[in-house]
Amino acid sequence: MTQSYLELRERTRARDRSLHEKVMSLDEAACRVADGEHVAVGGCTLSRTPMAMIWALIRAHKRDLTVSRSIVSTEGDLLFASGVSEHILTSWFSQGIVWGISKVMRHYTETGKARFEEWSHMSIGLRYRAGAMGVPFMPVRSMMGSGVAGRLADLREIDCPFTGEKLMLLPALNPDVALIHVQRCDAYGNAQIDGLQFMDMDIAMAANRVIMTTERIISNDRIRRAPDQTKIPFFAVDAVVEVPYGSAPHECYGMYEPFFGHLDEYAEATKRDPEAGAREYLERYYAAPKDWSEYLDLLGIENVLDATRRGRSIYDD
Amino acid sequence: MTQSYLELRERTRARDRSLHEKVMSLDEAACRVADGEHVAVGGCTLSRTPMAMIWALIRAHKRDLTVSRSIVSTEGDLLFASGVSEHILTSWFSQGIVWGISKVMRHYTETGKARFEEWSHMSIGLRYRAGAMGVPFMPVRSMMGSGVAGRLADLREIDCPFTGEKLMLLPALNPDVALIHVQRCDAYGNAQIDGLQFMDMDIAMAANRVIMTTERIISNDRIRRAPDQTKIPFFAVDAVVEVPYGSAPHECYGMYEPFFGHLDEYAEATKRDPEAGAREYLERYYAAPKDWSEYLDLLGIENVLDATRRGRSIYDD
Amino acid sequence: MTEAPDFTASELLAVMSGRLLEDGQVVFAGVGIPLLAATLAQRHHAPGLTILFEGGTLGPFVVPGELPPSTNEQRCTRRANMLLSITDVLLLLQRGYVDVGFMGGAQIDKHGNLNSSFIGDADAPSVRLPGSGGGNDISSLTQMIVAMKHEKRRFVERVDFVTSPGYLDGGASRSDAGLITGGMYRVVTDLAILGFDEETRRMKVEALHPGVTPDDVQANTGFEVLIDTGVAVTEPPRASELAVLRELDPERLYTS
Amino acid sequence: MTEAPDFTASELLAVMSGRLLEDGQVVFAGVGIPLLAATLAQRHHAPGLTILFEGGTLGPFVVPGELPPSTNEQRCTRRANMLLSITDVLLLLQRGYVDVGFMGGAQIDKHGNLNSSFIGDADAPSVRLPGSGGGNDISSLTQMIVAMKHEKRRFVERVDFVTSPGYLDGGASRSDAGLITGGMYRVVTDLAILGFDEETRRMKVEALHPGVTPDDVQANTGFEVLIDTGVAVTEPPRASELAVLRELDPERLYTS
Repeated sequence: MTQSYLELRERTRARDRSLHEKVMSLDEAACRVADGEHVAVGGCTLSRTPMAMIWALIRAHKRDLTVSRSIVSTEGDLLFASGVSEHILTSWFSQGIVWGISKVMRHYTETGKARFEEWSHMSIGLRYRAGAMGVPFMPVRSMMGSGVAGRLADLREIDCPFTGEKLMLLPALNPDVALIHVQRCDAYGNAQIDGLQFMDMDIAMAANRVIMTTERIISNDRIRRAPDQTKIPFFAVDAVVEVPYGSAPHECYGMYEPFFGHLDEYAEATKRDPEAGAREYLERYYAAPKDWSEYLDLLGIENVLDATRRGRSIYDD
Repeated sequence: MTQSYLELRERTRARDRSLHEKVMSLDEAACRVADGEHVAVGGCTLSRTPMAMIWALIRAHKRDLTVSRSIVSTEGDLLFASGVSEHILTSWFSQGIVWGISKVMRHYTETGKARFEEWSHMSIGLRYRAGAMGVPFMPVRSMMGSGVAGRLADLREIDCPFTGEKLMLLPALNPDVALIHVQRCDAYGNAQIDGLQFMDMDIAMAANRVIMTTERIISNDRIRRAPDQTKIPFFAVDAVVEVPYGSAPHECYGMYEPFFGHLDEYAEATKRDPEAGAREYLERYYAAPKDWSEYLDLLGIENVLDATRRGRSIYDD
Repeated sequence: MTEAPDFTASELLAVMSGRLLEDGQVVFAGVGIPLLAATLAQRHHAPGLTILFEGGTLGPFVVPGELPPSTNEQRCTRRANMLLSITDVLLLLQRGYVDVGFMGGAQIDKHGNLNSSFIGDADAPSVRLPGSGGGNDISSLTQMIVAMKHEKRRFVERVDFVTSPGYLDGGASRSDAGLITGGMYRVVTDLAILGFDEETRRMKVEALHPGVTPDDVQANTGFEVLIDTGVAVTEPPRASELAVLRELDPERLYTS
Repeated sequence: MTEAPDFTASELLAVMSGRLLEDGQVVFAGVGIPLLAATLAQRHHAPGLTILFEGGTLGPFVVPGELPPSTNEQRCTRRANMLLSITDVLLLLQRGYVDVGFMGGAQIDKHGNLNSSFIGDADAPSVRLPGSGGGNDISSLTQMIVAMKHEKRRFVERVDFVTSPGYLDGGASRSDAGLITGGMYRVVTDLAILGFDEETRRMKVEALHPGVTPDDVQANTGFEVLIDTGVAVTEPPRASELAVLRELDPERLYTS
C-alpha cells in the first residue's frame, strides 16, 4: 500500500520539473490518466470540485480508478454509475445533508457493486500530508478504539517512544494523479486559490502527477508580483486546462455558488431508480454535449448567471 | 523534555481563547514572560525578528531563558551578552555570512559561558510543527548518521512499521512563549504576514503563549473581509503590541530592509573585545533610550528612511 | 405549556442545545442543527462564541437565510476571522484549542457511541450511511454535545458500528483505547438533556423538557436509561430564541 | 593561459560550479558562492534553472547589485514564483522535487563529509562555527555540489565533526545509516573539480583547472587524493561569464 521511498523519489525525479508551458485541452489531459490508477480529487463536497476533469474522464470511459477525496458528493455517484470507479476512499459520501443520503451511493455499496472505503476526515488529510512531506506515516490521536479503524488493515498502533502514550500511525498516501480546480493559475501551473483551501495543497504535493483545471489562466508576471499568494508551485503540476465554470454544478469560491436547482433535480432523478436515474443523467449531461460549453448550455444561462451572482456576493461586505 | 499530552491540553484549556482585545505596551507584554521559560523567536536571521520585544525583555533583566529560533543573528549575541539567556537552540548562529562568524557567539560558547544547542534547520521546523499539531513527534529522513544527531539526547531512530526504512523521530517542541513580529494584525491578534513566513505559523500554534508585535493594528473588519489572508488566529495570541519598525535594525518584508550601516558598526564594535563591545552596545542602544522611539532616533532618521525606501522597493515591479 | 409558543421538534433541539454553549467558548460545529444552534447562541446569548467548521472556517457569522448545504461552501465563511485547510482546522481539536464539539447523530448507544456508517452488519449493511466525516476526529479529541431526535430505533443498547467513539464499553475503556481526552458531555433530544454517569459512563437524564415524563424517555429509549427522582425540568423555548431561529432558517432547511 | 582574463579564486569557483548546473534543473542553493553561481547559470546558460532558497523562496531572479546578506531576506524573493515556509521549502528536498543541493564548505574530508560546526573537540572547540543551517538536511536528502577554497586545512583525512553527511565512512556506510538517497556529487575548488569513487566513495579528481598539476592538488589536500592519469582539464572562465558575475556582484560581496 505505502510506496517505498526510493520508488517515490524515482517517480518524482523522472518528472519534467522545469518551468515550461503545459496548457492543454480537457481531452488531452484525460489521456494523462491511466486505467487502474489512484486519482485524488481536490475540493470538498460541493466546493471546487474538478467537475470538468471528472466529466472528461467519464467521457473517455476510464476504468478501475481508485478515487480518494476528503468528502464525496454527486461526483462520487457518477464515478460509480459510469463504471469509471468501483472503489472510493473518503470520510463522508452523499450529495449533501439537505438532500439526505445518496440513493446512488447506497445502491452501489449495498449491492456490493462498488466499495466505499471509510477513513476519518482528518486521517485522510494527514495521509496526503505525510505523502506531501515524503515520510511514510503520520501519527494521530483519533480513530483509536473505533469501528472505522477496525475495518482498516493499513494502520499501526504504537506506544510513543517519547511519552509512552498510545498513538495511531496513518500510512502516507501518494496518489498517482491529483485533479485540482483553482480560480487562477499561470501556463506553468503556479496556482492561486481563493477562500477555502481544503486539502488541495497537500494533495498536489503528494501526488505523482497533477492535472490542474482553472477558471482562468493568468500571466506568470502576475504570479511573480505576489509570490506569497501562490499555493501550488509549477513544478508539481503536469497539465493546465482552462475551463470556465469548471466546477459546475458545484461551487467555485467567490465566482459561483452551487447550482441548487440542478442539484435538486439530480436528487429527484436518482431517488426512485438510482441506477437508471444516474444513467439517464450521464446520458443527458455527460455523453450528449459535444463540449463543456454545450454542457453549461444544458445547465442553463439563467442558472449560470444566478450562481455567479450568489458566488460573487461573498465579496459584497 | 516533551510535554505530556494531558499537560499540553490543560495549559491550552486554561488560556482565554475568547475574542477579546489584548493590546498592551512592550513593558506590559514583557511581564508575560517569566524567568526560566522557553521562548521561541519568530522570523529568521535578519528578517521579521521581534527585536522590540527582545529589547524589552533585555531591559526587564529577564534571566535563564531558553531561546529557540530557526536561525539566530545579532539578537542571539545580545541575549547572551545581556545574561538573559545562556542557552540558545538553533541551526545556524552568526550575524550573517557577509560579516563572518559572530565573535560574540564564539566568545560565549567557546568559554563555556553559554550553550548553543545545534539542530538541523528542518528538524527545528518539524519540532515546532509537531507541537502545533498536538503530536509528540514527527518522523524525518535527515540528521541520521551525523554528528549533529550524535550530540542530541532527545532523538529516536526507528524502523518504519510500514516500509521497514530507517527513520529519525524528532520530539515535539511546545515553547512556553512565542515572540512573533508581523506587518499587521487586529486588536484580537488575527495576523496577516506578507512575504516570507519562516516558521512563524507553526511556532504560534505550538506555543503555550504568544506575544505578537505588529507594525500596525488594523480593524477586525479588515481581517474579516479577507479571512484567507489570516496566518495566525486570534485565539492563539495572548498579547498584541503595536511597534513601528519593531524589527529594526533587522528587516520587515515590504516595509524596511536591514539597517546595513548599523549592522556593520555592530560587527566592528564586537570584533576586538566581544564581551565589552556587546556591553557598550547594550548600554547605548538598550539601556539608555527611554522608549522605542528614542531607540529609533539613535538608529537615525536618515537610516530609517533609507531602510524604508529599500524595503518598499520589493513592490516596485 | 399553553402560554408557550409553538415550535417543531427540531426547533426544540436547536434551542436546548444552543443554551449549552457559553460565551467565549470555541465550538466545532457540524452542519444542520449544530450549525443552527451555534449560530442561534451567537446571536442570542453568546456573542463571543467562536464557531469552527470542518471545511476550514474559523469564527464566521452565518448570514440569515443563507444557510450552507454543508460546512464546506463559501456561505460558511461570511465574516470569518480565518480560513484554514481542512486538515489544519481539524488539528485544532488535537492541539486542544476547541472547548466543545457539536454534532447531530443517527444512532447512539448507552455509552454515547455514535453510528453514522452502517445499519446492520458492516459487511452486508441494510443501509450504508454517509460515514464519519470529521465525526470520529471530533469525538475522539474533545468534549461532545450531540443533538438528535429521541427515538427507540436511534437510542440502542449497542450501536451496530462505532463511527464516532463515546465511552466505548463504558468505565475506563475510552482512555484505555488511547483516547485520553474528551468524551460525550451531553446528548440533547426533543424529550430531554442527557449526560453520562462518572463511573459507569452510562447515559442518564440530566433534565426533562416541559411536559415530558421519565416514562416518556424510557419508552423511547432502547436501553435502560438512568434517571434520578426529582430530576430538573428545562425552561421552554423563549419567543426570542424562536424568533432568531426562524430568521436564520426561514425556509426551514434544518428545522422542518 | 595568458589570453585568458583575470579573475579571483572566488570568481573561478562561481564560474566552474555554475557550469555544473543544467537548464531545467531544480537547485537548492545556499548563500554566497552557491547563490551567485546559480544566478550566474540562470543568466548565462540555464535560463530555466529553478533556484530554491532555505528562507522559503521558489524560483526567484536575484537582482544584480542587490545580493542578500543571507537566504532569508526579501532580496531573495524578487520575481519569485512562490514563497513557502522554511519547513515546507526544506520538505521539498525530502519529497524529492530537488535535483541538486549546492553549498559552500568550511572543512571536508575524503568521504565528502562537511563540518561547519566545530574546529577541534566538539566539547571544547578551538572555534565554534555557525553550524548546520539547512546543510545537514540538504546533504542528507539530495545530490550535492560543494564549492570551497582548496586548502590543506580544509581538505582533511577526517572532519572534526560531521555537520552535513557525505559518504560518512565510505562504501555503503551512508545508506546503512539510513540516508538511502542523495550524496556528494561534486566538490568544486579553485584547483579542480572532484568527485567520488563509486565503490570506496573516496574523493577523486574529475578535472583540473587550467595550469593546475596533480601535484598542486595533492600538495593542498590533507589526504591522498585519487587522480587518473590524463585527467580532463576545465575550460577557463569566459569573459561572458565573468561579465555576468561582476554585474551581479559589483561590490565583490561574495567574490572578493
